[in-house]
Amino acid sequence: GDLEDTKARTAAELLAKPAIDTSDGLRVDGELIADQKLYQAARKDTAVLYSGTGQEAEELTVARFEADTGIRVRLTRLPTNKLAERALSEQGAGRLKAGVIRITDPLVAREFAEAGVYVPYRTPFHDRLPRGTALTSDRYWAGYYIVNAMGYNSAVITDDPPTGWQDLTDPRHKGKLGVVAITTGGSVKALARFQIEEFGAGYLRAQARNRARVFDSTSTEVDALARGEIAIASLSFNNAFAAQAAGAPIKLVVPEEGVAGAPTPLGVTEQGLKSPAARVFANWSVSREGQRFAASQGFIAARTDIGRTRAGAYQLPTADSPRAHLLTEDQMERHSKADERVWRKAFDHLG
Amino acid sequence: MKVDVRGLELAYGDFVAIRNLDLTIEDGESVVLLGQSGCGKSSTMRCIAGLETPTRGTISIGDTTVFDARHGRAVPAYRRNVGMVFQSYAVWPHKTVLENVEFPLRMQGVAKGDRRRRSLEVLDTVGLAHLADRGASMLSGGQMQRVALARSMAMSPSVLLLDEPLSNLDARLREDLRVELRRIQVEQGLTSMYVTHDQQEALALADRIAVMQDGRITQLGTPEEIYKRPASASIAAFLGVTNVFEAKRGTSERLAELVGHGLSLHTAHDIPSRSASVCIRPEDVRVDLVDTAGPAPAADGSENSFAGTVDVAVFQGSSIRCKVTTDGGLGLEAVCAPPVTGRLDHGARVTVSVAPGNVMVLPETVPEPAVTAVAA
Amino acid sequence: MKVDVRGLELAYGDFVAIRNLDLTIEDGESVVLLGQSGCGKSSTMRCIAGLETPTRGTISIGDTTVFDARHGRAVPAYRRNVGMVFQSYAVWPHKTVLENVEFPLRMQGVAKGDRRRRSLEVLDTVGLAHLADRGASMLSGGQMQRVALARSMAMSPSVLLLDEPLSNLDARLREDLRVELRRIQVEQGLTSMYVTHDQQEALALADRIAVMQDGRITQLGTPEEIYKRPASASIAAFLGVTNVFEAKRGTSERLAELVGHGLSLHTAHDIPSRSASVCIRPEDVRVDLVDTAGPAPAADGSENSFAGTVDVAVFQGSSIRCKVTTDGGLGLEAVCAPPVTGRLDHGARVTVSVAPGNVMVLPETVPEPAVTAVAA
Amino acid sequence: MVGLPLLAAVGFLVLVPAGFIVLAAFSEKVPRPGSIGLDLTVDNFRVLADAGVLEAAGNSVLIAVCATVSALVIGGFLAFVTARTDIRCKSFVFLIGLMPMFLPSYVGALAWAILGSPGAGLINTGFRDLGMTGPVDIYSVPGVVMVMALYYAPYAFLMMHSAMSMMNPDLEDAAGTHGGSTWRTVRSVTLPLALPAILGSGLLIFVLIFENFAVSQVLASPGGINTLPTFVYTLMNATPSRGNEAAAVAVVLVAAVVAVTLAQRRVLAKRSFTTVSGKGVKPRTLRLGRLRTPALLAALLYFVLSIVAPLLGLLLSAVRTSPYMSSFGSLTEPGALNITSFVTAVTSDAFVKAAGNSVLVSLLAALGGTVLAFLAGYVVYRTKAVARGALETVSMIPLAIPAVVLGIGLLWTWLVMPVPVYGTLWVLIIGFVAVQMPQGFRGIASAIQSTDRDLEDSAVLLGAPRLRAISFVTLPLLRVAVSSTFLLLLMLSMRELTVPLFLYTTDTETLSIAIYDQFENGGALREASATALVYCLIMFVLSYLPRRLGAKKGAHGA
Ligand SMILES: Nc1ncnc2c1ncn2[C@@H]1O[C@H](COP(=O)(O)OP(=O)(O)OP(=O)(O)O)[C@@H](O)[C@H]1O
Ligand SMILES: Nc1ncnc2c1ncn2[C@@H]1O[C@H](COP(=O)(O)OP(=O)(O)OP(=O)(O)O)[C@@H](O)[C@H]1O
Ligand SMILES: [Mg+2]
Ligand SMILES: [Mg+2]
Repeated sequence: GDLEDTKARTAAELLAKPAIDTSDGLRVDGELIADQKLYQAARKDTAVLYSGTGQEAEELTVARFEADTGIRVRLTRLPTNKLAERALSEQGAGRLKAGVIRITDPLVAREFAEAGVYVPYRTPFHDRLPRGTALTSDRYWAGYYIVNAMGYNSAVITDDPPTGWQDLTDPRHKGKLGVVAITTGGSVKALARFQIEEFGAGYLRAQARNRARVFDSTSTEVDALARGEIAIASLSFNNAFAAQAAGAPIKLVVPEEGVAGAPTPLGVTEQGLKSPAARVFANWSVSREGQRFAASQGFIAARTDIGRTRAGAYQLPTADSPRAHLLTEDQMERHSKADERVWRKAFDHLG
Repeated sequence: MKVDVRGLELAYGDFVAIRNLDLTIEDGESVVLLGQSGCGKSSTMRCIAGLETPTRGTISIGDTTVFDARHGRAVPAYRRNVGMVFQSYAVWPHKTVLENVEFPLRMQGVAKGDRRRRSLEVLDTVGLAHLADRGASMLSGGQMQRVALARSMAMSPSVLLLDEPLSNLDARLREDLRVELRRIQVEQGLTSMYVTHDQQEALALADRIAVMQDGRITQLGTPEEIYKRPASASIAAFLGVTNVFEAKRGTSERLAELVGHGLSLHTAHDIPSRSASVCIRPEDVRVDLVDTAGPAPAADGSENSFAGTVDVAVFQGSSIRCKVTTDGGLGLEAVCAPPVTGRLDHGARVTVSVAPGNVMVLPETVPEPAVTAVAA
Repeated sequence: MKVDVRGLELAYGDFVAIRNLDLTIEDGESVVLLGQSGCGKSSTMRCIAGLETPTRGTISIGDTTVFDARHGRAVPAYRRNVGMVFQSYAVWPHKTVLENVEFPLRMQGVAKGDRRRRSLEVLDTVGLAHLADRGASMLSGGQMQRVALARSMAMSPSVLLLDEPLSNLDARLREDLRVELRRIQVEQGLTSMYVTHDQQEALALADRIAVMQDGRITQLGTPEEIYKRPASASIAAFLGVTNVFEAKRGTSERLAELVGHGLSLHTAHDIPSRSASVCIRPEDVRVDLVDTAGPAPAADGSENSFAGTVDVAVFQGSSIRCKVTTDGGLGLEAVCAPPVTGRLDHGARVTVSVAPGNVMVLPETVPEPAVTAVAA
Repeated sequence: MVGLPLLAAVGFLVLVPAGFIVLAAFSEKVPRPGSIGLDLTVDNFRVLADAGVLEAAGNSVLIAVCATVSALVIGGFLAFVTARTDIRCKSFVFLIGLMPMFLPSYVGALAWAILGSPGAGLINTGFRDLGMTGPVDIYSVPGVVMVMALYYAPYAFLMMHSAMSMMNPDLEDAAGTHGGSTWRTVRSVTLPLALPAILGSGLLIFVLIFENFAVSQVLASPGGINTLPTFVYTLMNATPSRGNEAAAVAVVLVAAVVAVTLAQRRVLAKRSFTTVSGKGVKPRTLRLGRLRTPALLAALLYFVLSIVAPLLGLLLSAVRTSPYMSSFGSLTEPGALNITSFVTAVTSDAFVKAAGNSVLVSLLAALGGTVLAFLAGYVVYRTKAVARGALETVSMIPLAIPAVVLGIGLLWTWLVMPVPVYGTLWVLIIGFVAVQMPQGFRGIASAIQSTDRDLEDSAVLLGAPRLRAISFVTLPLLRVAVSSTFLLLLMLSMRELTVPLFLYTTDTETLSIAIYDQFENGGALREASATALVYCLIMFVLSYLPRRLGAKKGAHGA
C-alpha cells in the first residue's frame, strides 16, 4: 500500500538502497542472505514479527526488509513487558504465532530462552558478531543497541549549545531539564549505569537539584523537548533522531565521554524455524545491510565490520569503541537493582 | 386568603383545557369543585398553584396578583404558599413517611425537634404515626394518599388545594378525615378548594360548590342551592338526578309535556316557552306496592301518579334504589325506604307518584357567557 | 372460574401483610373485598394474579392449582388469564390510549382490524373513544383510570381483579360504569373480585362481600347478611355503624348495660355473659324535635327513648346526619329525614328512640381461628 | 430461573480472568498457561508497604475525589439542563455533554499538555505574546483534576441524563407547592431521585480516575506528582515484569470496590427511586427564566475547555511543520503550516483497516454489552432470583481490576479456552464486553430502579409472557437509558486501549492502538495529532447511531 511505499522511501532517505542480486539466492550488498531454496520458499511465506521496540523504527525496518527482499512481514508491536506476557502465555498455550521476536530487555530474552520461546538458531553472519559482548546465548543475539545520549531544543537554546554530560547539571537549565524514569526500560538503565560508573551517584543528585523533570515514557519526554517544554534532556537517541527528521527543532549531542547503550535481543521461535520468511528476516537483520540500516536509524549496530554509517548528521561510536558504554546481560543482572535504588533516591522517585 | 381567578385559559398544545374561567373563593371559604372526569379540575388547581402557565387571565391570592398573562407576571409556585394534595399523590418514594411530611416545615425553617413533633402530630391525625419511619414507597395506596394529605396539612398554607384527597380511603377513615379537614379548615380560617367525586363529601365540606363543565364554572352556590336549584339539566344529571326528560309547555303554564312520551306532568314551576327539561330527583319519586294497605296517593288533580312495574331493584342498605317503567312507557328511577310489607322485586306492580313541587323545570345547559373583554 | 385460596400468607421482608387467608369465589360470582386501608387487599389480589410469591398456602383457579407453596408450584402470571386493574392504574405512559387497550388483544393474536374495532368499542363504553389516539400520559386522572379499566375489560379474562377501579370518577360516570361492569360480569359469567371503599358500589356489585381485617377474611356473606348481621362490632363500625358501645349483661338477658354510661338499653337479642358490644345503625335512631306534633314514641317499656340535644347536624341532600347527646351523656349519631316543620339545628331539643330489634349485640372482634394445619 | 445461567455467563466472562489474577497475586511466579504452579505466598502484598506507595495512594485519592466530584457536578448540571429545562440550544448542549467521549482521556491529556504546560503551552505562549508571564501550569494537582473531570464528566452526564429524563414532574411540583424553591427542589427531590445514577456513575468515575494511567503519565509525572496508577504501571513495566505484585495491588482494589459496591447497594436498598409510575408521567420542563443564558454560557465554557481548545491545540500541532512555537507570530512565516499529515494519516492501508476493525468490534461489543447489562440489571433489580446479589457484585468486579492486569487475565483465559477465538476480532469483542460490564450494568440498573414494576406486571396480566412484557413496556420506557448505555459502551470500546493491547494481532489492530503507538513513538506528534482528530471525527459520526434510536418518537424522553 501507500504507507509501505512512503516508509520505503523514508528508509531510502536514511540509507541509500543497496545492491541486490537474486540470480542465485538472495544476495544483498554482497552478502548471501538466503540460498535459492530458502529464498524461493520465503517469497511464498510471511514472516511474523513481534517487536518491543519503537513502532516507527520497526515499521521502517520492515519496509526496508520488504523492499530489499520482496518478502512480506506481519508486525505486531507491543511494549516489551506486554509482549513478554503475550509471548510467554502463547507459548504456554501452544499458540505462539511469532516467528521472530525482538525485545528490548536481555533478562526477558533469557526468560524466553528458558521457556523455549527462543530456540537455538545461527544466522550465516553469526561469526561476525563481536564475541562475548552484550549477550551470551545460542538462542538470541543483540540485533543492535538502543542508545541514550543528550539532546536539546535548538530553538530555545540558541547560543552556547551544550556539548557534554556536565551540561545537564548546568544551573542555567534549571527547571528545563528532562530525564526518563529508570523503570522505563533497559536503555535508561544502561544510562544510569554509565552515569554512576563514570560520574558517580552525585551526578544524579546534581541533575535532581537542577529540578529535572522525570518522564514516565520516552515519547512524552521527546514531545516535551520538541515543544520546548524542556530545553535539554538525556534521551533515547533514535526517538529524538526520528523527531528531528520529522521537523522538530531538536539537536542531538554525542558527548566526548561517550553514550550508553542497551542491547535489543532478537531470536527465532519454534514457529520461526519452520518459516522460511522468518529465517530470512533473522538473517537479514544481522547482515551488513540490516546492521547498516539500524545504524542509520540512530542505533549502534551490533556488528563492527560494516564500516562507518552515519545517522543523518550524527556519528555514533561503534560497538567496540570505548565511547560506547554497552550494558551487558551480566552487568544488568548484577547492578540493576542497586542502580535503581540509587537513581530513585536521587530523584525522589516512586516505583 | 381570598383567591380570585379571572378569565383563565389554559391550553395543552392545541387542546384548550380551561376556557374563560372565573372563580372567587372568599377568605376562609371552602369551595368544592365538582365536575366530570376530564373537565379541567386538576388543571385549574395546577394553575392556581403555579404549576402550569395559563395562556390568559389573572390569578390573585390575597392582595397579590400571582399571575397575570398580560403583564407576564408569574410568582413561582414555592412563593405562593399554596398547599396541594396531588391526584397522583406525588409522595416522594426515596424519603420516609416522616421525611415526606417534614419537608414543608423544613422549607419554612422550623427547628428540628419542633418539626418532628408537629409532623408526628399530623401523621397521627391521618392514622399513620406508626409508619413514620417506613419508606414511603412501601405503603398501600390509601396510606400513600394519607401521606400526601398529611404533608399538605403540615404546611399550614394560605390556600389549600385538594385533588381527590380521600378517594382511596375506606368510608370510615374518610369520614374521620373529612371531619378533621373541615375542623382544621374552619379553625385556621383556611381558604381551600377541594375536588371530589363523592357527593356526601362535597356536601359535608363545602361552603360553596363550584360546578365545572367543559373547562368553565357553570354554577357556584351553597350546597343547598346547588342541590335544590341546579342551574341546568346537565348539572342536575351530574348531581345524580337520573330522571331528566325533554319537555315543552303543555296546555297550561304549569303542565309539562314530555317530548316523545305523550305524557304530561304537573309542576309547581313555570315552564319557559323555549324547550326545557324536567328533572325529578329519585328521592322525590314515591313508590308504593299496589296491593299494600299503605296510604293511597292523594287524589287531587295536581298530583302526578302513574301505575307501573318494577324493572330492577337494588338493595342499598338503608334504602332501595329501583327502576320503574310506568304503563305509559316512562322509565323512572326512585330511591325509597323498603316497604313495610311485601318486597319491591322485579315485576312487582307499583304506583309511582311525584309531587308537582318536585318536578323541576330547567334549561338544558347553562348558556355560555358572551366572552368578556379580558383580552382587550 | 372458581377461585380458591387456602391458608395464604405473604410477607414483605419482615412485615407479614397477609396471614392465613382463606377465600373461595364461586364460578361467575362477584366478590367485593372490603377492608380498611392497609389491611392487605391489594396484596391479596397480587397473589392471585401471580405477581407476588406467597410464603405459604395454595391458590387454585378453576381446576388448576396455580400456586402451591409446599410443592413449589407457581404458574406464571401471564398464563393465569387473570385480568387486573391496578390501584396505581399502570397505564403505559409511552403508548397511546388505543395502544394500551389493544395490547391484550394483540397478545391473544386478534387480527389488526378486529382488534381496533373491539378496542374502540370498549373505549366507547368507558367514554374515551374520542381520545383513542392521545398519548396516555396526557390524560386526566380519571381518564387514565378508565384506560386501565378498558384495558382489562378488553382482555376477557377468566378472573377479573379490580382494585378501586372507579375511585377517581364522578358519581354519574361511576354509576354508568358500575352498571356496565355488572352487566359484563353477569353476561360473561365472569368471576371477579373487587376492591372499593364505596359502600354503594360494594352493595351494587357484590354477590358476596368479603370483609378483610388485618390480613385475613373475617366475614364473608351476601351484602344483606353483612349489612344486617355484621360478625363483630369492628366490622359493624367499619360498615358505618357509628354507634358502638361496650356493654355487659344487665338485669335481664335482654337488657344491655353500657359500660361507663350507667345506662341500659333494651334489645331483642341475647347478650352473652362475656363482654360484648352493642351497635346501633344511625338510620335506626329516630330523632324527633320535642316541640313537634309528630307521633310520640311508643311508650311501651321495651322501647328505648331518651331526651337529648343536637350537637351538630349536617345536611346530606335527601337526609340529615346529626349528632345528639342524650341528657344521660350518651352520644348518638343518627341519619334521618328532615323534619316536616322546624329545623334540626345545633342546640335543638329532641327525643331519640331506638327499637330494641335494632340494638345489635356483637362480639368485639371475630376470634382468630386456631391456625389450621396448612403447613403440616 | 434466568438468574443462574446469567450469573454463569457473566461469571465466566469476568471471574475466570479475575481468578487468574487472584492466583497471580498469591503466587511466586506468574501463573501462565502451561506453567500454572501452586507455589503460594503472600509476599506480593508486601509491595503495599513500599515506601512512597502511601504518598502516591494519597495523591491518587485526592485527585480521584476532587475530579469525581467535579465530574459529577459538570455531568449532573448538563444532564439536568438538557433533560429537564428549557435551556437554549438544547440539542447542542446535549452534544456538548457527549462530545468529550470522543476524545480518549490520554489524547485529551496530551492536548492539554500542548495547551497548558508551563513552559511552551499555547496558552502561556499566548500570554507571553501579549507581554504577560504565563500563569497556567497544567502539570499540577488542579491541572490533573481539571483534565480528569473534563473527560469523565460525560459518564456522569449520560447516566444522569437518562435518570432525569424519566422523572415524573409531579414529584418535583409537589416540592414546589410545599415551599421548596427551585434550587431546594432540585436538591431534595430531583438529585436524590437520581441517586442510583449519581452513586453509580460516581463509583465508576472514581475508580476509573483512580486507575487512570494516561493522564497521570502525561500531566502528573512531569509535575513531580506521584500517583498509584504510575506505580502499578511501573510494576507492570519493570523488567522482568512484577506482575504478581501488580496483581496483589489489583486484589486490594477489588476488595475495596466490592466493599463500595455493597455499601452502595445498602444505601440504595433502603429506599425506592421509582419515578415513572402508572399514574402518568407528564413531560414538563422547568423554566430557567433569567438563568437561561448563564446556563448556556456555563455549558459553552465546558465545551471550550473539553473540546474546542484541545482540538484546536491538536489541529495546530497537526498542521504545524515544527512542533516548537516561540510565539503565535511565527505561524505566519511561510511553510509554517501544511496539512500533509492528514493525508498521510488517513490514506494508509493500516489506518483504514484499523478503523474498520475498531468500528466493527465496537458496535458488536456495545451491542453485546448492552444486552448483557440489561439482562443483569433486570435480574438484579426486578426479580427475586437467588443469584442477584452475586450477579451485581460480579458485574462490578472488572471495574476494580486495573485494565493492564485484567488484560493479562483475559489473555490467559482466552488462550487456554478450547474455542478458536484467540487471534480473531471475537476475542476483542468478548474482552470488551467483560471489561465494560460495570459501566453497562450501572447505566441500566439505575434506570430500571426508577420505573414502577406495576407497569410491566400489568402487561403480563394482560397475557404477555414476561419477555414480551419487557420488550413492550420496560424497554421502551428505558429507551433513553438503553441507548445512552449503548452509546457509552460504543465510545468506550472505540477508546479501549489496554485490553486490546494484549489481545490484538496485526490483522486485528484497532484504531486506539494505532494512535497510541503513534503517540508512543515520540516525534510523530504531527501524524499522531492528525490521526487523533480523524479518530474523534469517526467517533462523532458513530455516536449518531444510538442517538437516532434514542430520539425516536415518544411521549417523553430526551
Ligand atoms: N413493598 C412493601 N414493603 C413493605 N410493606 C408493604 C409493601 N407494600 C405494602 N406494604 C404493607 O402491606 C400492607 C398491605 O398493603 P396493601 O397494599 O395490600 O393494602 P390495601 O389493603 O390494598 O390498602 P389500601 O386500601 O390503602 O390500598 C400495608 O400495611 C402496607 O403498608
Ligand atoms: N399533558 C396534557 N396534554 C394534553 N392534554 C391534557 C394533558 N393533561 C390533561 N389533559 C387534558 O385536559 C383535560 C383536563 O384535564 P384535568 O386533569 O384538569 O381533568 P380533571 O378535571 O382533573 O379530570 P379527572 O377528574 O379525571 O382527574 C382532560 O381532557 C385531559 O385529557
Ligand atoms: Mg384530575
Ligand atoms: Mg391497595
